Amino acid sequence: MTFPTLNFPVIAPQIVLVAAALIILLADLMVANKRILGWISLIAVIGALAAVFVCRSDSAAFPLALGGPSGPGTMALADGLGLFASAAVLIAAGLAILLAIERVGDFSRFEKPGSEKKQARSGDHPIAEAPGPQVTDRAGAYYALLLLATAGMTAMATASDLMTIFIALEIFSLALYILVGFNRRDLRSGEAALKYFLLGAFASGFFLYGIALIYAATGTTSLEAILHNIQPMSISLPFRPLLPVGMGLLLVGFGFKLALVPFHMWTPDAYQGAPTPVTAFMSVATKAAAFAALIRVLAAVASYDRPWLLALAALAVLTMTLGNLAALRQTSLKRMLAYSSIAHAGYLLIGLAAGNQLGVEGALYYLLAYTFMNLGAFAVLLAVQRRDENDVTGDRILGLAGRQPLLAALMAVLMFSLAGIPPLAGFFGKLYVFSGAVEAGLAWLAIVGVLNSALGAYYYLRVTILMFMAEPAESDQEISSGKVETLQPGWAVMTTVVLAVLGTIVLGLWQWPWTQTIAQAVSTLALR
Amino acid sequence: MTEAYLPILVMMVVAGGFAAIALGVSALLGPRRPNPAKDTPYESGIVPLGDARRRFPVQFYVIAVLFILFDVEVILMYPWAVAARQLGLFGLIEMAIFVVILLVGFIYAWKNDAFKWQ
Amino acid sequence: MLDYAWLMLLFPALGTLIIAFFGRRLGKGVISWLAPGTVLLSFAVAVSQFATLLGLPAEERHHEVVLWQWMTAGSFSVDLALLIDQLSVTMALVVTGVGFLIHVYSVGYMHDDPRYSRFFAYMNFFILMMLTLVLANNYLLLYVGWEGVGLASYLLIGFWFEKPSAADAGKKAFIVNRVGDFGLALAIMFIWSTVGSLRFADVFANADVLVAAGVIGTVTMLMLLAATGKSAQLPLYVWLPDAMEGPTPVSALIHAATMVTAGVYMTARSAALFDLAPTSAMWVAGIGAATALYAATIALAQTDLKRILAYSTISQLGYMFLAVGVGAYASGIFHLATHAFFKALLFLAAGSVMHALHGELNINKMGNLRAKLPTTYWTYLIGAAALAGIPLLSGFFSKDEILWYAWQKSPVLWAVGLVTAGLTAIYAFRSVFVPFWGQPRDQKLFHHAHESPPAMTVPLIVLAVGAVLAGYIGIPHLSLIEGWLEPVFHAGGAAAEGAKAAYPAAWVEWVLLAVSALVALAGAYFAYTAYVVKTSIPKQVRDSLGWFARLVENKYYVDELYDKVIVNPLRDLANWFAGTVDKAGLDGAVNGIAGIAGWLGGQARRLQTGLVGLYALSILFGAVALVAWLVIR
Amino acid sequence: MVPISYYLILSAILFTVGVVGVLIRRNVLIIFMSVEMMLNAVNLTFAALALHFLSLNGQIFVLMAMVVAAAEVAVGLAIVMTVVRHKDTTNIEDVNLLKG
Repeated sequence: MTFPTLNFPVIAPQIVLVAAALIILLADLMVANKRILGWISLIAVIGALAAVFVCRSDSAAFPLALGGPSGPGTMALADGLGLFASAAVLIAAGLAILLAIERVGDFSRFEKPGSEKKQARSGDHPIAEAPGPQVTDRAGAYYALLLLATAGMTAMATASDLMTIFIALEIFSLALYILVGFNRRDLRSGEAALKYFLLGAFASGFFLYGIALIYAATGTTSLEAILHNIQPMSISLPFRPLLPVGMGLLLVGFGFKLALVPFHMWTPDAYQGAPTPVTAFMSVATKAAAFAALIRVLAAVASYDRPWLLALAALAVLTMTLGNLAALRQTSLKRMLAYSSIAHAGYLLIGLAAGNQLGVEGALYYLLAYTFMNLGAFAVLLAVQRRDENDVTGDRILGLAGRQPLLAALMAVLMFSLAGIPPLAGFFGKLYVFSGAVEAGLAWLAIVGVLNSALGAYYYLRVTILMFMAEPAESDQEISSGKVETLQPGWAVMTTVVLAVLGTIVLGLWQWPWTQTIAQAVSTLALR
Repeated sequence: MTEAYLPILVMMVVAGGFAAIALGVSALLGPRRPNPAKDTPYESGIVPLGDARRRFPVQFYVIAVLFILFDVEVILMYPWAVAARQLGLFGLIEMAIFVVILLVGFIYAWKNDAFKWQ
Repeated sequence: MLDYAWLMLLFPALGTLIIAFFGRRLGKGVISWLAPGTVLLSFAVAVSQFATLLGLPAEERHHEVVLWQWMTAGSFSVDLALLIDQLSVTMALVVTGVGFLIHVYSVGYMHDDPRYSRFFAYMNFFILMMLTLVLANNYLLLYVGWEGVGLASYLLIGFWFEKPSAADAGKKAFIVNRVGDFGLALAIMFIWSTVGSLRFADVFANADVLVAAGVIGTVTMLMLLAATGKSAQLPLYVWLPDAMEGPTPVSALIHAATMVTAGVYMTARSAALFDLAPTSAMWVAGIGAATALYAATIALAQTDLKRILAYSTISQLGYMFLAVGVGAYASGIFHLATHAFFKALLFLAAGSVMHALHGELNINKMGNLRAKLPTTYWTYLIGAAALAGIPLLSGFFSKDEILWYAWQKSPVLWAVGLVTAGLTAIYAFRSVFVPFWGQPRDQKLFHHAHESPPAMTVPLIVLAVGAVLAGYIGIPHLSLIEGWLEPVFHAGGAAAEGAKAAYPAAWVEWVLLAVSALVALAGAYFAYTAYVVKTSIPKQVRDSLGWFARLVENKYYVDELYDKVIVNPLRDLANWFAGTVDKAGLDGAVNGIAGIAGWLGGQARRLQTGLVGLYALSILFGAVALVAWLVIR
Repeated sequence: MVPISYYLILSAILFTVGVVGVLIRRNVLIIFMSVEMMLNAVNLTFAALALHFLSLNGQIFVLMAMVVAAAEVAVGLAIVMTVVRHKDTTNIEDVNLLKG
């Protein structure tokens, strides 16, 4: 009997994150100042990031062997792709925690179940009650779940076995379901969680069935072994015809997590209903993890042949177009950014559909750029969001340039980056993926993409118009008389925004360290 | 080989067919004269008080959720138990970590009064 | 010395940042020195670069300054680097020189604006981006500047956002420009994936690779699309007239002198590519000629002073496109430079009029303003005369050059250009005679009119001097500017050398020169009779003069003939263009597309019913379609 | 010995029943059960394949899937409870604030 060999450096980030999550759960029972928990989780994320970089300096792949009758395979692989995506996830997590530190109380505090029951019976609005001594603060659970979700995502990014991918996906999904519904005072939060959960579980069913059928077709779930087994004449596989079916169903699961049309419909509802820091986190980190896994799976199973690429291209076109169109006419900024994130998933997918070195490199670059700019945009929304609200409408940012010029300028940079205006990161992401498509002979896809980004510019522009070219909805008099709460964003939120903007600019102007890392990561993949 | 299962198939067909025929024939031939008394849950019994689908206190769900979690997670111990001797110390440590994780969850639930029937 | 070219970018960049973040604390006094000061410093650097280049032999006038390695993707890399050669320095001189004067002018013009600091932050940002555009040594950096100036333009057009029309105009400019930009972005992607580099020198040296790959036509046509957007050519010109909603210095700087010439600059810069794509070059010339004529016609029908100038800008840009389209790149840039002077002058003078009349721009409400605004009048007159191509002023020389090259390419293009020149003279002098001559039409406005402060009139005078003299660098056969610029465009191509050999005889050139001079003068005279003589003699005077009146009337028969044969058809045509084609057609199309997109957006929203069952159904549909496609393939 | 494809077909049918259940039912809890049915159909596939490939991996996958399903149930019930507390219904169509 051979003992399974565990390669700790590969799973070091996950170990750090899970351990921290457990410590936070226990600490939550002891400390009254919940802010400490936030700092602990931030330190944990930084630690995990350090662990990722330690892995990187070794730069060799660390197989985590699973002995079994179907032959050894690796469960996780700390190659360039996995580490890059993990780093993106961890950056997103770190920023999301920093973002939440001051504002977590807005949605994590609620009445104890006992008192709540009483109110539910007597009144219809348990929210309206003044917070008394019975208030519970679930901030600890919030941080713990965030860390667990991060652990799941990094695991998904490094997973090299379909079962590992599935379990990692479930780990972060379950955490996210709860996080989306974390705001107990707002029914929308619960509704968002319910929709996200039901559809997520539905899509997970497809995903798992896809794995089962691929297992049936190839006799293994290890991506490495699949790549080997589907070579012609390697071994006899009676259920080989099930492979495309399984792959299609797997793609449904990925499509759901990446919010690709037509699997996207949960996205606007969940993003709008979820507490804003959660939206910020899930809109970027989920995509990073799922894209890394999808790249890996496609490299193994689809081997980049044409029907796959065309299917991806079709999904990309649908996703971009519908996302951008629906975003045009939104009143809630959170919902608008939700649709915009759908559109961005479409741009990202172009890089995969191109299927060449440049396209995939572009997609990874775009992923990092998107992490910074989208998270930053949601962070700005949180900065202007009122404490008692869960949503941000256009009114909140009307004339923001007059009240908070710095915040408005930062938001403008983020919007321009999302719209793809050079020399910001968002532009180069698009340039890379579209050029990849042109190089792959899919010039029409690049044209659709560019037209779509012109369409997208319209609604990003609207945000800057609201900030720079409009008067505030409330008059100065109302503000000074205290009728309207003037919100000064705390330093933690501002720091998050500044960091995100810095990331966006640096990624645009000082590219070669990043692109080199990405090129290294992609060069190990089996691409055309 | 498959012949062995033939009786089962026959039985399923006969059972299903019988049910279908019985329901179909009675639906076709039987007279239909509904009245309020017939539509009550107990046609010839005490008059029901309120809706039969009564709401259960929410604590049932809390208990159920916790039960499912701690019950089913133990499933993962079965494969370990089967191979415990071969896995040796390594497996024991692995399982200890697993149990500690469950334990932390248990403590958290406990301290948050999840087991109190309020 | 040439290595310090980056200083040109540094000063406006610092200006932008300081004014944007500390503008309010600095106060107006500091800003009114700081903002023009940064541009002046850049101008000084540009002059020093120019002097250095002059001191070098012609073949060494090409210098690249690498600031840092920007991006690498595989074997492909782009540096953040500047290119200093004759063309870029000429452009930099125009941008900083005119830009500086307009900054000075703005100090007076915007003095009472509550968002004074924001205005100058935007203006400095514009100068920064425009310099990036013209100094870039590769297409990517050029694209950065390209988008940047678009952004600055949009911010400045919508600067007075309290007016809904201004905010809308800003949005429109941005959106229409994005359509053009998408052409440039795609062109860049094609060049990248074919040549493997975006550096100008590499691309032009390997232009035959593009020909071999069969994409040269696509690339150049995409560039043309980009240029039509930025330089307001048919059919993407619609944003420019609306852009007049911005403050007048903005109209002068961005929408007349500099930004809108970016398309011309890029086409000239890409001369090596257009030389290899004759069809695309022909398109450039054709679109240029058509736009020139079309916009000149519309300008005749406008009553808003700034809109007249806007359409005239479109028309003049058409000339420049005509020039670069027929391969006369140097002439195109020459006209660009002279146009920058006289058009900036015209706009600033119009701003001065507007300043005097409290924002009134309808020329039919003005009259006899020369009595009240002498400086403005004289400078405007010089600008209009230069625009009209009156001999010995700058516009005359540059326009004549273009027509001369057009004649060599095709007499049809020349004829269109000539007709346009006549129309230009008419509308240019109409915009002089109607507001500045005759009787005041609105006494109240006239009464309150006053000359502008020196901060505004001094730049006018300087620009007027420029508008007179700028043409002399390009006198035929002495043509300094051509000899200066020509090496840039024909670094590698021998095709143009062949074209030079086939020049027609010299006397043709002189005849054509005379013809265009005559046309310009005739147009001016026509405007004089139509807008001064006829209206200034009241009808009753005519009736009471008996037999003498017959003579006069006979003269008016000529006028009536004019009216019947030329004026009325022309006016109808102008109205038709302005009313039907412009408003309902092209403008309508732009708005219509926006409307359709909005409507589609509404439909897309309605798909999202909020019902989980539908969402699940959508997932199922997707799953079935995916699996079906992958199984059947 | 029943051919392995019978199991696969049966599990496909079960999976389809689950999918249809999700689509047509309105009660949150029943939708929930339908999802569980889908997962269990997959479990059947895995178990059958474990037999087919004579590999323990399939069986381990079943256990893992069961645990995941249990965790889903726990989270799902908690979410349903929060919604029911706010709005006295388990009909999914009544929960429709977010749309458009």
